[in-house]
Amino acid sequence: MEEQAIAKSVLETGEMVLNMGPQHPSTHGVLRLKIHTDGEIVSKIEPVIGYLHRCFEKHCEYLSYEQIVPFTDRCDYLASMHMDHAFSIAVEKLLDVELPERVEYIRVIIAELQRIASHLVALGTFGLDVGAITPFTWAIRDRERILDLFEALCGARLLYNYIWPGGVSHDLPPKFVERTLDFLDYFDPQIDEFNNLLSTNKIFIERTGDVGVLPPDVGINFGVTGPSLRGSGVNWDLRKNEPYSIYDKFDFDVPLGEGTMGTIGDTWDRYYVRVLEMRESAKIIRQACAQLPDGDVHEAIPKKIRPAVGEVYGRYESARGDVGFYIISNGKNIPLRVKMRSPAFCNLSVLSEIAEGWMISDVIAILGSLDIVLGEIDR
Amino acid sequence: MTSIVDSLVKSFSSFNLDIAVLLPVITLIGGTVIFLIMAVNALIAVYFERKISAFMQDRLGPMEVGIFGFKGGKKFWGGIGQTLADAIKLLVKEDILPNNADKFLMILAPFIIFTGAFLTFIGLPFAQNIVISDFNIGIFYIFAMSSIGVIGVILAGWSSNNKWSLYGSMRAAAQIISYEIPIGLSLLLVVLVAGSLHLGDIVQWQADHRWFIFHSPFTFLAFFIFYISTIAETNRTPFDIPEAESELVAGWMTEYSGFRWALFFLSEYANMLIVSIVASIVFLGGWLSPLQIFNIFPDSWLILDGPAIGLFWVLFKAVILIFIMMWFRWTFPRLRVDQLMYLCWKVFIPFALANLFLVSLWELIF
Amino acid sequence: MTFADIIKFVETKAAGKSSIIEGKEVILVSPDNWVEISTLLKNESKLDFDYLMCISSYDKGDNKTYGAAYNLFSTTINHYLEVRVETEDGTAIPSVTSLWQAADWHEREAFDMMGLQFEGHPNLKRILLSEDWDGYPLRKDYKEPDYYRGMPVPKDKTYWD
Amino acid sequence: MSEYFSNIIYGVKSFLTGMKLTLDHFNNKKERVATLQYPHEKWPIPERNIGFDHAEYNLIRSRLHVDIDDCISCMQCEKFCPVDCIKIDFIKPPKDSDVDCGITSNDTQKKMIVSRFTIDMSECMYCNLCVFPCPEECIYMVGGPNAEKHEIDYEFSQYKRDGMIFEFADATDDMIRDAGGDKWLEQRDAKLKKNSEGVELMGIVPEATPVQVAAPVLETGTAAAKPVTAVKPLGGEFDIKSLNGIADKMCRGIAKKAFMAAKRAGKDTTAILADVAQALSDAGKMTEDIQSILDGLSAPSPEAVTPVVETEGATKAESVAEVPPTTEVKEFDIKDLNVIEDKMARGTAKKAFLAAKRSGEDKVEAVRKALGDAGKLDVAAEKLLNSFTSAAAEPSQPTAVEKTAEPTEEAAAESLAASEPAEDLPLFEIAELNGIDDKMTRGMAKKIYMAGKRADKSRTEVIADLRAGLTEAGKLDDATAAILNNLESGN
Repeated sequence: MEEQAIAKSVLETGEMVLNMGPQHPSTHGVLRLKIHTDGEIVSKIEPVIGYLHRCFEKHCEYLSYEQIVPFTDRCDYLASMHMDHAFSIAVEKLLDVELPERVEYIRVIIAELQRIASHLVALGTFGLDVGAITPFTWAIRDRERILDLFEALCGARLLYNYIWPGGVSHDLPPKFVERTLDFLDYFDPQIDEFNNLLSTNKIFIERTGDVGVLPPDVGINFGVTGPSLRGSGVNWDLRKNEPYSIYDKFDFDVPLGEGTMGTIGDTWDRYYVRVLEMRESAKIIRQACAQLPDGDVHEAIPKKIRPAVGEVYGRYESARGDVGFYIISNGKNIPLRVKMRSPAFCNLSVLSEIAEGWMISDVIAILGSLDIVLGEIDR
Repeated sequence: MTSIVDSLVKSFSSFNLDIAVLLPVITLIGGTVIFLIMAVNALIAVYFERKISAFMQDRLGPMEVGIFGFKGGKKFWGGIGQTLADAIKLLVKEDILPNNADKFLMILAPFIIFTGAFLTFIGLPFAQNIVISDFNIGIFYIFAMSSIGVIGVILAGWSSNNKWSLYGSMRAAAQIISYEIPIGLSLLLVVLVAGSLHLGDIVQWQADHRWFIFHSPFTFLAFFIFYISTIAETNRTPFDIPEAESELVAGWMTEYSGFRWALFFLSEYANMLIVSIVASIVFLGGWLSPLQIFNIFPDSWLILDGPAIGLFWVLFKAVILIFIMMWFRWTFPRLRVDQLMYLCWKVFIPFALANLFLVSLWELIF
Repeated sequence: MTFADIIKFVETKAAGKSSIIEGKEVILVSPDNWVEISTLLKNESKLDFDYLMCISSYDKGDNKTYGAAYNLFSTTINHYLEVRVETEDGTAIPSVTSLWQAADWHEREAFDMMGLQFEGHPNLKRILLSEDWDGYPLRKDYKEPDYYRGMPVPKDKTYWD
Repeated sequence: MSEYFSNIIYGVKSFLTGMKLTLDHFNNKKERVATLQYPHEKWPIPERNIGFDHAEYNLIRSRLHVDIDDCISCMQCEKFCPVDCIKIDFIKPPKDSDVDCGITSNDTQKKMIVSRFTIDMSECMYCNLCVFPCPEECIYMVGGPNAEKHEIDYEFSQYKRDGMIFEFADATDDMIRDAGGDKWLEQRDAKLKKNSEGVELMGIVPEATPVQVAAPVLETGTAAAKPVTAVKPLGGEFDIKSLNGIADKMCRGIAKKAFMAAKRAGKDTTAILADVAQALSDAGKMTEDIQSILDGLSAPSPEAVTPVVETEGATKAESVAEVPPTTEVKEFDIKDLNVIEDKMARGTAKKAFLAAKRSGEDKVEAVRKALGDAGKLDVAAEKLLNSFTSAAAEPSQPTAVEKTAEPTEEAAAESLAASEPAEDLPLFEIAELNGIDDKMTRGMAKKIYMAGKRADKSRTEVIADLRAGLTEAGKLDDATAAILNNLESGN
């Protein structure tokens, strides 16, 4: 008996708690995952966030509406235009401004370019997460071209402060449309190349197919949005379902996960939806460029932003999902409260649900497929 | 076949030196030669690895650092001094040992790994007669010595007192031990046909008959099993799960820095060279010229089979194999642990076993 | 369904449990009734609010009343509703984690930033700030601490101003 | 079983596709490589001439710059800055005073003196929000259409964090005092003193800090000629790199050669420039562009010239009096002629301008004459020239007064410092000697300094030692002498 007890105490196997992050190559920022592991198998994941908390919402209570825009840039730094746009839409709703046509078209072009740029980073870093390094540099190479366009547009390459409540800060530079179309022509074959290198690679499919399946109902219940939810086959895109701006004027599809390489809603589907979305974005940009009207982009910019007392919840389909700005105004030029519903925040909360039971390598892949940006989660 | 040690002993014999003096001298010379080979190999291989990866990724790679002001090519192949500068940087870097690490083992581990690679070179022929010491069981010796490294890997992972290191070392142990089986089986097949463990004899057999890779469909398959398994054995992508940098930070090397880390690095690239040379000797005809395959040249051309030409052919074949390794690395994603094991136990080992059986049949029939 | 329809429906199912805030398309629910109303909103097939978009905490400014605004959406019926639950400081709001998992982190954030208590939340602790942080930063009467763990909190750029 | 094999076949196929792709990239590196080798090649700055409400609006997000002459201290930029990195103080002269605050380039009469205009670029978030509200368009980010004025700053780095704080106000203490800003000066000095003593640093209020008055403290506290941290000289130091602006390779080579020769001969900036100009015209390569570059180099030179001036000691007053011409150059620059639309006319005008400049005539008249002779003097050009004559006439009066007033004051202070050798000044820091360029000299100076320090010598004694020791070794060049002079005056 005693021997048995000793043997048990010696041979007992417990779970190991592994701290992944905040400094770790593939946590996409300063995310910390407390992982309980049994060998390679992960039994429990506790995401710990807040390492990048910069008091965005508190700042907003001290800044005027115009001044908040550069701060929204810094929330989702990979899709700054989307944040600007989302905030501007919310404020415009509060102010009840009618925008000139040209502004709306410019915004759509820019937002879709930004979506391509953001997805390129997402796909590239996802490749890095599963060990393929070359696709990352290819993706970054193409993203640089978009950033060049943005630099010509507003002088900045990452944090633009371009879309303002009521308009945009500058009109399009000369030849911008031509350069954009040139880029799209260049970009289409690059997607095929990317697919050949990564998406259809057998090892990649083995790593991602059937891994980390997110069932649609779980996704909705957790508030997962954007490509991560569409990967599960839920046809849910604000651009189609609740068209804001002028998205109802364009003809495009919402790519959904189909379970080509496994089950619907697996990591590969979440990844591939982004690839397909880049094509759809290109489609939208081509249409918008063709229809771009003339006009003054500064016409509707209010001299002073002083909304009436009230509140608004503005929604926007960003590269990561459903961004919401809940703004309470008390009639001053400074908002009483700004709450940002960040898509990556909700997307991350589902991680422990879908990644438990998989291996450490899979957790990395699943995390990569959710495409989080810590700046937005921690705000 | 004579070895370098043999010829050294012969040349020193005229001095009538005592064996107690002669032995250290010869050992020192041999050791220095091996160390130089390893160091130069790492310097060159790292440079080309960086350049190849850069070009495959539409980058330029190192372009700035030169040697004595000479930077290399202006457009693409610049920065030839980069790896040398990196090596110097590594040597003068602060050596950090974590507080709670098992210091003795942690210091010991890199040397064990290095020793494993180092010892392998003793039995590795670079060409006819260019071998430090000519074993008649050469293939067995190389196979045995190259497995020593895994002890160091496990020690390094355990002594670092870091969970990532532990994961890395455990993965490495599982992987290296598993992949030794298909490697062994593929080599066994060659030994079976050639009837000798001596690498010189194996090459001689290929000279007499034909290269092993073309000997039969089964040896052809065996070459690929051998080659892919050796990639796994040297922990390179797509089998680099022990140091998977996106998962395990740097695996068992996480806590190492400076010179100790440089030793790991050196051994990694030395291992690449070793397996490529072994593959080229065992399957690709070693120092035999590829031109012989076609048998279209007059016999007088075969004079070109001297040691220098032999060295050229061995290195040529090895370099191609190394390039393919690098090519793999910058093309593929990484496998998962269980998939790696699946590949080994459910694909390679059955194929290798079947190969062994079928090649015996082949030998019986033909 | 439009807002009026939703109100009508809610009134037939749970009369007097909720009220409309004047001039806005928002329902105000007291914490006592929130469990019933939320279950109704989620489970009733005619409403089917399966998607909780956001929980925004807010401060009414009288150092006493705090509220949470729930933005609900139905992905099946495509309608939208904002519900507010207001509470005095110290009174808990029933948690809706069991209905919408998304509420988990949003409620934690509301607790972290505004100090709202959620009754029945499985893991109500700070999410963005560190565990030992004092006070709730988004309250209007919040004062920045002078010291955090013995370190002075920099307030002014002395070299500058 | 068939799935097993089809998997393997699919795998091998996909591997080969991927490998073909990467090999393709490897082989076609000539077309594919996207790297830009940064310090050697620089990213082209996109063309842009679109804007908010006028044609030449700047879009580059780079270092902020303020044309302080145009600033009317309306505080709009400070108000719009989300991170409070702009700080403006101004002093409104009393109604009955006759202080003229100047006129902006938009012909707005300024009503205040900007006593402080500080931008902390380490805090700036490059949102561009301060640029839009400015009514005088005087704050902008450098580069873009302003590239002529300020080259775009790629690296944009400083050695110290303080170096990122840029002071743009150029009002002297006297001007502030004239405008009734005594109280502001007092407050500023008190603040500076407090900061340099480290009081209230990071919010800590120490109970009793041992007040270690370091040399730089006194320096800024008492004898501050310029407020707060030094403005980065915008033209930059004049060195050989300044000549890189010359586009033609040949010309650049000639210029650089001349520069090096002149430098080796130990000439000062103006002499070097003259040499370079001479060499270029000898070679027949002197074009307008180069002339304007050289002019640009000499224009912001007051800062660069002053140390040289100071070494000459007695001749100081005269040489300072010579400075005003440079201000006139600023008033009517060759670049102003770019407004002239007709190419031919512009060329003629520029030629005349340069000729007049070289001979020291009145440029406006010369240009007018040249244009009139060529029959190209249209209404626009006439207007332009007139604006310059009037502009030169009007503000020149007060500035001349100031300029004459200034040197006397400064000279008085100088002589005061000289007559009362700064006994109370503590020994300066060894780091002060780092300004010496030549390594050998610096080493020698430091050695002497340490010897003096060990012997407990006073500041003046150490400086005297330095001067003697360096002269003996023949290493006392102009720059070093200037540094020593500076040290002596406690500056």
